[in-house]
Amino acid sequence: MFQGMLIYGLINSVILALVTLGFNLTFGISGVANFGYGGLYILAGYTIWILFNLLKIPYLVAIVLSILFTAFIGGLMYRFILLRLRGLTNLEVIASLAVGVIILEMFRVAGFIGFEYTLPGFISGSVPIGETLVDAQRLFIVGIGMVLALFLWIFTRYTKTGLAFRGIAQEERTALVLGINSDKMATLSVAFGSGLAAIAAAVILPLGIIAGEGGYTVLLNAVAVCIVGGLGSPGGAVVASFIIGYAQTFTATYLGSHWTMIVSLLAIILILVIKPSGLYGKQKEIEEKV
Amino acid sequence: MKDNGPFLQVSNLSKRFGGVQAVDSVSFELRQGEMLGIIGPNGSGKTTLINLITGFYKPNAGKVLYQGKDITGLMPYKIADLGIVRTFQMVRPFYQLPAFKNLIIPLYSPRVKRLAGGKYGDRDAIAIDLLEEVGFERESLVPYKITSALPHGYLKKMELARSIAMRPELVILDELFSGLSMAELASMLPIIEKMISEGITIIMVEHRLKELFRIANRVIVLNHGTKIAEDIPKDVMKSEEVKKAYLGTEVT
Amino acid sequence: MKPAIGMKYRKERIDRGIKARTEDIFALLSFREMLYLLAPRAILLLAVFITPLFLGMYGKKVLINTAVFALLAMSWDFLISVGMVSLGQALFFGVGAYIAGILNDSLKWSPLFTIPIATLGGGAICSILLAPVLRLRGVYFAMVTLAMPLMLMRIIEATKIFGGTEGLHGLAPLPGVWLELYLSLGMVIAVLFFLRRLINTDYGLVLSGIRDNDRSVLSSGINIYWYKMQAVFVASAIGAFAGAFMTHAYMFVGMPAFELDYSILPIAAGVVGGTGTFAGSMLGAFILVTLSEILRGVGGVRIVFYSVFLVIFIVVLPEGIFHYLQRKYHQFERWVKVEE
Amino acid sequence: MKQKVILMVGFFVLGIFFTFPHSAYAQLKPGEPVILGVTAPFAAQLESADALKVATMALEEINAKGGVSIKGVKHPLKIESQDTRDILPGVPVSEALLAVEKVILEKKAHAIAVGPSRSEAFLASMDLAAKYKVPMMACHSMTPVVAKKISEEYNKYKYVFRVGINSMHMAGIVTGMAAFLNKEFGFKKAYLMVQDVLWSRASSAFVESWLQKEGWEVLGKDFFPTGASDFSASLMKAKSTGAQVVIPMFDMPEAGILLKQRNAMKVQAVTAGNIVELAHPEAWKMFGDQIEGCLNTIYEAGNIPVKAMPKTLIFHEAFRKRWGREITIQHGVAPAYDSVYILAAAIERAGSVDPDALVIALEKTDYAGVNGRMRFDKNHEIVYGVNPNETAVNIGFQWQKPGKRVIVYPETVAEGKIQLPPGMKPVK
Repeated sequence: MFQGMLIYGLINSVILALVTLGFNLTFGISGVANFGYGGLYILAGYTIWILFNLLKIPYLVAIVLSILFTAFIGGLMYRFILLRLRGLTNLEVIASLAVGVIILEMFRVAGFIGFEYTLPGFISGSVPIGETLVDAQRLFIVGIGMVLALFLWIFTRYTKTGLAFRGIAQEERTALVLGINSDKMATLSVAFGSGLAAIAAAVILPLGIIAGEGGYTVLLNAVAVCIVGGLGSPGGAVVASFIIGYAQTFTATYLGSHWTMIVSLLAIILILVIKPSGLYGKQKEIEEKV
Repeated sequence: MKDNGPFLQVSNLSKRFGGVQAVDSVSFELRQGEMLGIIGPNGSGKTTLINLITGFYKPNAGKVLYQGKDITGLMPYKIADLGIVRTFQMVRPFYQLPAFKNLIIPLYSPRVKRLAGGKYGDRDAIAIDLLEEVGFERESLVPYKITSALPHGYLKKMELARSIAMRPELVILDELFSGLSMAELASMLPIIEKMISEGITIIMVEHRLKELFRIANRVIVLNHGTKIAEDIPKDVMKSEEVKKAYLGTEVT
Repeated sequence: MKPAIGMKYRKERIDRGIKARTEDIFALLSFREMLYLLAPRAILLLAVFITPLFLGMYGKKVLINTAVFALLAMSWDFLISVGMVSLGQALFFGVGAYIAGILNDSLKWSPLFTIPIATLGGGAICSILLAPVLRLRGVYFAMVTLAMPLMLMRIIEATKIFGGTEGLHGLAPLPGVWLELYLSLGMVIAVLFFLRRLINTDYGLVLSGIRDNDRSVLSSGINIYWYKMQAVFVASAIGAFAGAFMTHAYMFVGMPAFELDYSILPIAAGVVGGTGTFAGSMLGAFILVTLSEILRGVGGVRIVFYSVFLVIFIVVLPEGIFHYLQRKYHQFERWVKVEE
Repeated sequence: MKQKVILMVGFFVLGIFFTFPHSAYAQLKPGEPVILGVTAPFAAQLESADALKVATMALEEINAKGGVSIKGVKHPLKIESQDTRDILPGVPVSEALLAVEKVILEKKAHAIAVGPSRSEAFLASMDLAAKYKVPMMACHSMTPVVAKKISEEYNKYKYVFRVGINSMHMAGIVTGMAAFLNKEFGFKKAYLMVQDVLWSRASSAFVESWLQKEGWEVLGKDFFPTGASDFSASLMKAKSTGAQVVIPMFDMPEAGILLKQRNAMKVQAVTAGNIVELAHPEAWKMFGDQIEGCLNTIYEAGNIPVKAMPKTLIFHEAFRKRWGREITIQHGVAPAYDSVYILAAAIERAGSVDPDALVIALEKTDYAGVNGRMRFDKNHEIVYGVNPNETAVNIGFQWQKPGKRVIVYPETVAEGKIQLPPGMKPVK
């Protein structure tokens, strides 16, 4: 029982971390709070489904295509909508949220509801760990999560684009002086984040079904985790997702699952009351604005 | 004026940001009515020191005693309420409002009400008088001008007026002179001298050493968050360490 | 009119003479200038109080909903002008709605008492709830305000208090549609003028000071957290009234009173109409609800269209419709050749 | 000045004129349509989407025969539909209520054939039905509170009727199947997994008390918020405590994951309850033969072809012809079809569309519909039972090789016997 809690808690946490990755990255780099994130996540899911089930494209190819497609859409959204609202945070949030809603509702109206909209996943069957059975897909997710984290770590440190990203993230003006086109980079970063959302969708959605509601949940989780972790701090996001992830699983196991939401929200509020700028947020002094 | 021990006593105050030791156990004392200058090259922790005294940062170590009362780590508004008023390097007024409206907020503070015997009085009128005091020509309606139309010098003066409006006992001026023309500076100095003559104690953080040395009784030199010298203006630059610290950085 | 392409032109905006005069010299010179000042307000009042006469029953209902969203939008706008970005208007709404519902359900009090009590009590409760997080800023504050209503909702679901998921039904209705209508609209107007007045007093100046430059407010010996708290009280009281009103208008209160829409729509309204003037966010609410009603015809795709319009609005007029209109009203524009 | 006064008076008169309670209840002129409202979350919920489809079917059939005859005059039927968007997350109930009001006040509906789906929304709109005196039929909402309210304040809520089933009926199917499992195989250990919404909490409470009365051992009972998609914790418990029967009660698509996880975690227990996906004719294709032996409920008989009830076969054939696919949902579709017919019949009997006359006529309903024999009890609920000639019927079925839905409950219409899932042994 307790062991099962530990294992499923880990899985749950990794899922949260995966879901958050893209949102966090985008914000960390270009300060764009992409509230269309949930929409893009679901978009990726449906794209895979359509490519795979209707156009009969091999599963892996379908996934790759949908990742690229989602990234492209994300980029477009930034280029043609958010770019015009640079710096107007409220507008940015509302506009991107609206875009997300557009995506979600379009699929709903097109009749994409029901259980048949589910992805096969990569591995079926289940592996016994101790006395608890864990289905392989979940273990697979954990694997992917780690790989992705590692990849990002290398990417932001050793590739030209990655370094440019960090440049923008740290000091936009200087980056401009160094001839880094911050608009282009921001567009890239949003596209990149959307791509990550697609990857998350590809590995996580097989556990459940593809449904609009999922989009909203994903968005809420991503935002919550990011802020608790301290905005734009990848490490913080990971830690936060583990805290929230375990909090949820623990309550689900011992309190019953309609307490999960309460507990995780409570955790968020408490953490923020204690540390007003999130767990690993940069030292915020009184005069700084977020 | 009577001198009952140190007016402000700062004892080995320290503040660390992550790895950086911004202020490293700085101590100094201040007598009432004194005019203390704090200088040092960029990034030597002058502004941080002020933020520590005025409660905007919480110190990692050390004490600040004001008239024998421990004010370490009090909320900024509490400290201001005690009469320690500061100005800011970056002036951020209400650009879209008439100039005198910028003095409303200090005039609205509980301290002013208390000192005025429980009633505020006509804030607008007081504000305009104050601005006139710091050289806003009333007859040419400068105090009524929209703030965004005023030149930089006036904004700095307004900042000074904000501090005076609080009826302060100790005023801390953070780089008040920065970005002022010689003329503007010249018009600014008498105001400060007037404040001193009224018995207001002043701490001044400055880059414009020449002007500072003219009015300060004592100067502290910071470098890398530590106090490297404390002396009367005409001798302070003599110390080798200070020369080294200032080598390469401009001495205006 | 934009002149031919090719030559270098820039747009210059000049205050209309009449504006300058009506602003500075407080003795109005002519009836025309009086009109210039009064026209907008007069038109607003007439529009608000006359249009209901021409609406069918359903139209009235829609207008009432609009009024509710207008109230929420203005309360959001007020928090913004004190520098607090709130994503939780639903918190205010829900708390107010539940207080009214509970009082009416358990103590059988008439709306005459429940609504005022809910308004003030809601304000108090919300201020207490938010007191610990007043020092949070920006998105961090926003996050907490977003989380709180969701959490209260879940708590009600989990603990089954106040009727649990089923809510409280068959509550006392308001004496009639006319009262509903003019109570809500009257409140909208009252709140609008109250806030506009408040923000221009010295007190309001301190509040906007907290938004623009809280350092200098702090260093003026003013306890900004206390002022923020007062602002939250005002905003949440407005929201709570809206909630209590809805409870009685629909004779029902339940978990959905905390739903996300009550947080998102007001923001959208504020954004579309333009923040800082309250009139803007009110206008926004009227535009958006009308839009969504017009779109009812199209059925399922409604929400899609709605969002598309929203995006277009935002991209085309980021300043907000109200600011745009205001500019047109107060200034005339012309293209002048740029000399090189 | 004078003109102003006149103007104001004019406005007022106009206002009063415009706002007078609409007089739609007055007798219809010849040729004027009888308007039925359909207010449900079509875009979000298959139950509602298909309900609208079948309602349209019924309407077309009736109009093909010339429509509804009131006092000898034929009137065509007309459906006014509004998407209430309830059951969607983030959407407040007032949104649904506004949609209902639009249908009542603007479209001047004489009755609402399909009310909102989510119980919360339906309960709230009951007050509207009462306020505006418009008969409203429930096809989806199953909460017992509806009946409770009607019995408590009959004169206020008499305009509300329920054509679909309520939680008790649903529980009845489950207990029926459970009784059989106990009798045949001696199973006595049950584990309940319940979606945290009104109807399912009521049903599960009923089932639980029944089990305890029958001397079963209820190993656990977990509630899941709507949209939950991880059931592993509960399944772990069920497995470790050795449950023989798992009783799920869900009407959300996510519940299908429960099956996936159950298969992955190899939980050896019969599932006997409701998971929407299990009711789907294609479920065998979706989940493979691992669902063999799973028992599931069909809330109203009309939602599955039942050989013993020829009307259901015709109904499904008609649906296939009209919409080119099967009915895939177990709940609320067939009732919508009957609802339209019942209303039409009642209007003809009442000889008017006056709400109070209509209510009286509706209470006298005795109609042989696709769900069986439809009669309202004193709380305006269709009586559901086991014999299609006596009452309307609920169905329980089992997935059996080769991928077929075999009706096993009630015996009166059963087409097979409950079999033990592979790999499970009877306890006695």
